Amino acid sequence: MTRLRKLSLLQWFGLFAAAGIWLAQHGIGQGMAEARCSAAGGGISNDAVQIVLMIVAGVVILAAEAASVVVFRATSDASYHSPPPVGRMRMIAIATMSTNLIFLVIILLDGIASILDVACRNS
Amino acid sequence: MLALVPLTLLLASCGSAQDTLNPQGPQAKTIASEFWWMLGGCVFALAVITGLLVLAWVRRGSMGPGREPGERAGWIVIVVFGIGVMVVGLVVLFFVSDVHIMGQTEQPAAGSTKLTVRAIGHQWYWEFDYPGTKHAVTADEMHIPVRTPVLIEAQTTDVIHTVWVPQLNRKIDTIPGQNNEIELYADKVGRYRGQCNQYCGLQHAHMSFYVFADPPAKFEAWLRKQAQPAASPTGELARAGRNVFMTGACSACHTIRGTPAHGTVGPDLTHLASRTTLAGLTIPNRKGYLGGWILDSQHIKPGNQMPDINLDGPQLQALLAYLGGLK
Amino acid sequence: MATVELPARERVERLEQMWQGKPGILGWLTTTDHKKIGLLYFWTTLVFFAAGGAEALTMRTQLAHANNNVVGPATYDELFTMHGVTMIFFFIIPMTTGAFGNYLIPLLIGARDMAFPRMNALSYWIFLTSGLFLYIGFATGNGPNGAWFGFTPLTERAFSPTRAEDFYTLALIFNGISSSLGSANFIVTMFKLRAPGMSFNRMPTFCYAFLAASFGLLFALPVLTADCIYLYLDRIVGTHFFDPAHGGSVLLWQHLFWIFGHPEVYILIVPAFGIATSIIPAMTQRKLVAYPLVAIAELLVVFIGFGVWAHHMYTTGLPTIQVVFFGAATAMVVIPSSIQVFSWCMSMVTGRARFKTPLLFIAGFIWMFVNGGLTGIMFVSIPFDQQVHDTYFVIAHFHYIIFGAAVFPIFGGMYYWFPKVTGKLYLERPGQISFWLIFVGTNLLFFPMYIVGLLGMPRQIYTYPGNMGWTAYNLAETIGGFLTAFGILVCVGNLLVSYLRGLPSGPDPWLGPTLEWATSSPPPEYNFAVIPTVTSAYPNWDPEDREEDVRKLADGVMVLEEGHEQPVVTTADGNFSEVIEMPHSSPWPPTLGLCLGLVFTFLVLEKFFVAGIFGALCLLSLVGWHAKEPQEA
Amino acid sequence: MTDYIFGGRREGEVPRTHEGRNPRDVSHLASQRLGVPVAWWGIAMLVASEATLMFTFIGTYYYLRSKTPVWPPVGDPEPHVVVPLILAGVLATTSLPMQLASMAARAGRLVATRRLIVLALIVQCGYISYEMWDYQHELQTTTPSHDAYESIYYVLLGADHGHVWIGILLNVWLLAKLGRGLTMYRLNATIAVTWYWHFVNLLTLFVIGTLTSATLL
Repeated sequence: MTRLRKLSLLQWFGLFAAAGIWLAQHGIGQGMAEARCSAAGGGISNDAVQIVLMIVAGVVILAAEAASVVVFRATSDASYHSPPPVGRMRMIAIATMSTNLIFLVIILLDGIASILDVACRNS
Repeated sequence: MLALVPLTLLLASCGSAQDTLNPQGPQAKTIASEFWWMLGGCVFALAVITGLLVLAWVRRGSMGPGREPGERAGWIVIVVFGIGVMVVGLVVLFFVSDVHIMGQTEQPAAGSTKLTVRAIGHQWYWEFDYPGTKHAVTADEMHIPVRTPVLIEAQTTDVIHTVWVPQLNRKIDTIPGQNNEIELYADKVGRYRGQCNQYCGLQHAHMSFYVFADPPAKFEAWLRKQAQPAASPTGELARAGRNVFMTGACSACHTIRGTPAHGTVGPDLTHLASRTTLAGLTIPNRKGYLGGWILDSQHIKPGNQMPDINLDGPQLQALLAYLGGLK
Repeated sequence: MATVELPARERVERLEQMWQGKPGILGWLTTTDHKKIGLLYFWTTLVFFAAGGAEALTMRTQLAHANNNVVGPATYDELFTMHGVTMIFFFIIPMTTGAFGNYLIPLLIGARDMAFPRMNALSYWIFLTSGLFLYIGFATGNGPNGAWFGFTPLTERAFSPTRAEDFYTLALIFNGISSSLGSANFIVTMFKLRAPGMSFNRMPTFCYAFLAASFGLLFALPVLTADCIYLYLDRIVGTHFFDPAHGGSVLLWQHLFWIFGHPEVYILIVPAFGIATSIIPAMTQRKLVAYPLVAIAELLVVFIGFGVWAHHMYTTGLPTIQVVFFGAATAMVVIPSSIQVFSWCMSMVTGRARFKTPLLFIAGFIWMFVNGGLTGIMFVSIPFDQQVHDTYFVIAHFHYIIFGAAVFPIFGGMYYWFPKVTGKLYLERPGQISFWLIFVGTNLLFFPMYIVGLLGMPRQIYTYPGNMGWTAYNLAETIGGFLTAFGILVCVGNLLVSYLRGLPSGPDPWLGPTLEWATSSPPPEYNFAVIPTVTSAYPNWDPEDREEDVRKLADGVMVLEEGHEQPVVTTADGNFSEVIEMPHSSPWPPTLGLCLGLVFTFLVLEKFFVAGIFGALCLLSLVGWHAKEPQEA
Repeated sequence: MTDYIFGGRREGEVPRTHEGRNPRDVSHLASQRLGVPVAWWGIAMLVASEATLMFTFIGTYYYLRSKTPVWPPVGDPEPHVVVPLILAGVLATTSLPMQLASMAARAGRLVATRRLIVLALIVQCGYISYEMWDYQHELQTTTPSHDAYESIYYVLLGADHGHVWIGILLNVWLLAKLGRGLTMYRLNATIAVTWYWHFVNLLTLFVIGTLTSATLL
């Protein structure tokens, strides 16, 4: 694969990985929380599930962030106005560098708050 | 427009009987104080944006060279304020309210409350049971001891309603097949107004209720009285009234403990006379209003499930005498 | 075979003759031209806006003072449900995606039409039929009365025995088809039919906003359709999806509705962000600050919006460890909006802002959106939301956002693109007056709702007692309501008068940055004589590209006049892939729209066999639709 | 005349749809274009929308299951396991002839395309006829209005059958069109219908897997 092709794949990974893993952590996390506290109940403790989910999601998001930074540095001679594919890669890299941090904050808030609050007390 | 914000909201604090900014319970106080903090932050943020818009208007003619003057400054403002400051502020707000304050307003820990009251929503009135007693039941007026944590079990017999006493605590829905719980704790003796807050049909607007916080002794006396079956009617007229009640349509829908009437569509009338209001706090509990309600309830609460009872004069007087005796 | 050397003038005439639609009413019925469909959407949504507005004013009159009896409880319940459903499903979504999106997106990306022109017409006809379907229900006394979110068990057969809720579920499914088709069309158009060379970093932010809205619609509407199918089956067939006694779950409806509901409300405002990001560069003659951040912020608002739904359900007693997920997502969904707000403000500060009517509406939009958005941030606090949930505080919040952040840019967009659509200049003074009337009116209408909400006034109540201290605020709101209505009338009147007596505007009165200002006003049927060269996200500000277009026309390059031809590119980088043939005006869309309307009519009348027959008719018309292939036409 | 380059190519080098009159032309044009055709994105949008609808049904199934301790509730028949799983596997194999058909169409081999689609259609019709018989037979014993389990069981299974029916009708229409030769339009249609069948086959595995999970898991 050419260098540009590899950079392009890294850039798409930077864009979609963080978003995907947050959606997974959100769906599984809140689903397990509701299932655990419902009639069927039982199963492993909520804290364990949330910690594992948070760590896995955190690792994937940091990897996505790293991918975006690599693409950003690799396209440093161009600007986001430049013609494609370099311009497009630089633009999406710049954008995802900041927004992946938002996903990181969300999964941290999810995990920590879900552990701190008392399990199975209704809000 | 900006000065309007704090001014009118100050006015608000001396407002209605359901004023969330005039709290009388610990939970409502915490939420109200959090609101004032959040309002401060919002007014500041609104001021920043309004400042930027005014600055744009002031500079409206002048612009640097090229198509992207001041791009660097723009990026800095966006990243520092738009992302940085906002993330920090929101994380702080999140932990303060969804972990710290949440511990106070969520479902009370098992055993942390002294009394349990079951608030059961019907289509369009509230039934309050006291499970601890030999079944004291009343409607639209709940009594609780002051300065004691009371557990409210929110249930429903039909659609979703919401138990909400704004001055004491946040609201909780009544979900069919689910038993939701919140705590009510009144700091001071008094009468607190609440209202159903989830759209539940035609008379959703008239489904209010009172919570009376009484001194413990007064509350115990009230509760003992409510637990007893209905007093038997004294006097000829009252006995005739009971006949009208038992033979007429009333007993099909209402319950009076200690009598054959066991209907469950309408509220329990065992101690009707001890209540201060009727029909979801729309009318006071006086003979004239009670008579008007019995003859033409659709006028006061159109669409409610009580049909118009057609009684002639003497029958009505007898019935009112009997109901008046149900202290 | 090399194209025959023809002088430019003859090429343009062949294009005109090729793309000419049928004349008169038949032309409007069988049109597939995105501009004509945009105008059809525009006029139909204005009618629904008037209907929604009338419902709102009737409610405001009823609430003007305590114990009023302008309308009884039954009528009031139908009014507020119809107001909600009409405004969201039949005004804002079709106005932004249908009217603005249809008219502008092909122009902005340098294309001749949408990717699926006949499907574009079909989504209009289904939208119109579903609107009539709902309003026939309303007119015959079967108007939905279970609130726009229609919580069960109130909307179950036991508590809503009439056909009202059948009209509700079927109208939402029916309208969902139109919005889904529309959003699929937008996505494919913006991905594949951009002018060659227009890669993702050269796409206008208007397109990013509409991509976000379309992806939101595409993934949210099926969840609503599933929910409405469950309710329809519960009511008609007697299934037990929401009946706890038979293993169903009442909260299932709320979960599914709000999984659709919250992305939906972001879908309402994201196209308005797109309109704002088109007006601001033109009015400040400056490229938008931080284009990459704004572009991804518009996509992110809707994406995170899929994870916040249960902040509508904080009072239903879900476990705390589950509810905090939604608190966290609600907190972070604010960041993309704050990125955009600061970007707009900095663009206006550092640019040469000309406060004409469009920019006035956008400045009003920013202020109202920040006002509404900040109270939205207050809902990050779960206990505070549990205190003011379903009160007028929440109504004030979302009306500031919907009216402030969706309707203001719609009015701003009407004024901004008025010269392009009609070829005439609007009257500036009445325009500014209409802005100030609407701005003051909406603030007088919605600000007291914050206060009366904190005073404990629940929503959806048809009347209230006199001794609650709410009367003064409700009276002020009613006055504000009528003032806003007057302001809207002034705005629409001004546009009508300008249409009749406005001065000719020429192709580019605002010196706008995007490609729609590179065509004549109103643009011809084929949009561009030559497929434009694009080397930046602001093509109209690149004079050398526009001169190249003139040379291309003279040399007969990229005129593509041998049929309804349209270039196709690869998705991310806009590499020139092929030239395809587009289908042209066809009678099938209205036919299929009518057949579907009849299917739903007989479904609501519970005549399933007849509905099945019309279903078969729909399939037949689909076969007829694909009988003749575009290159054979 | 200056040498105009758009998106990396000249106007002359780019394939034009109306030049594809016969299979040989079509395969030449198909090899010239970059990326996926517009029809691919069109069917991708339909698949995204339908997949969201079907996974909402599947999500509802698991949600209702998480709410009830005993699943399937007492008194409800256990779902068939072996036969549906085998049949879902058989249906999934039809993705192979469909994929080969679209490759053959892209290479201009019209006769091979038609034969492969017919083969796939036969298996698909076999699958749906058994399933419809089974569905109708099950409706004799219990009805959707018995309880929530039966409600979601019939809705989920019925929706899956609906999508298989749509796939079959698409195949029949495709054969009718291909009967009159190959054009770019019909090549794109074949690609699109192939992707639709990949979705339906995968969906059927998920649906049958969900319904049989009541006894397996």
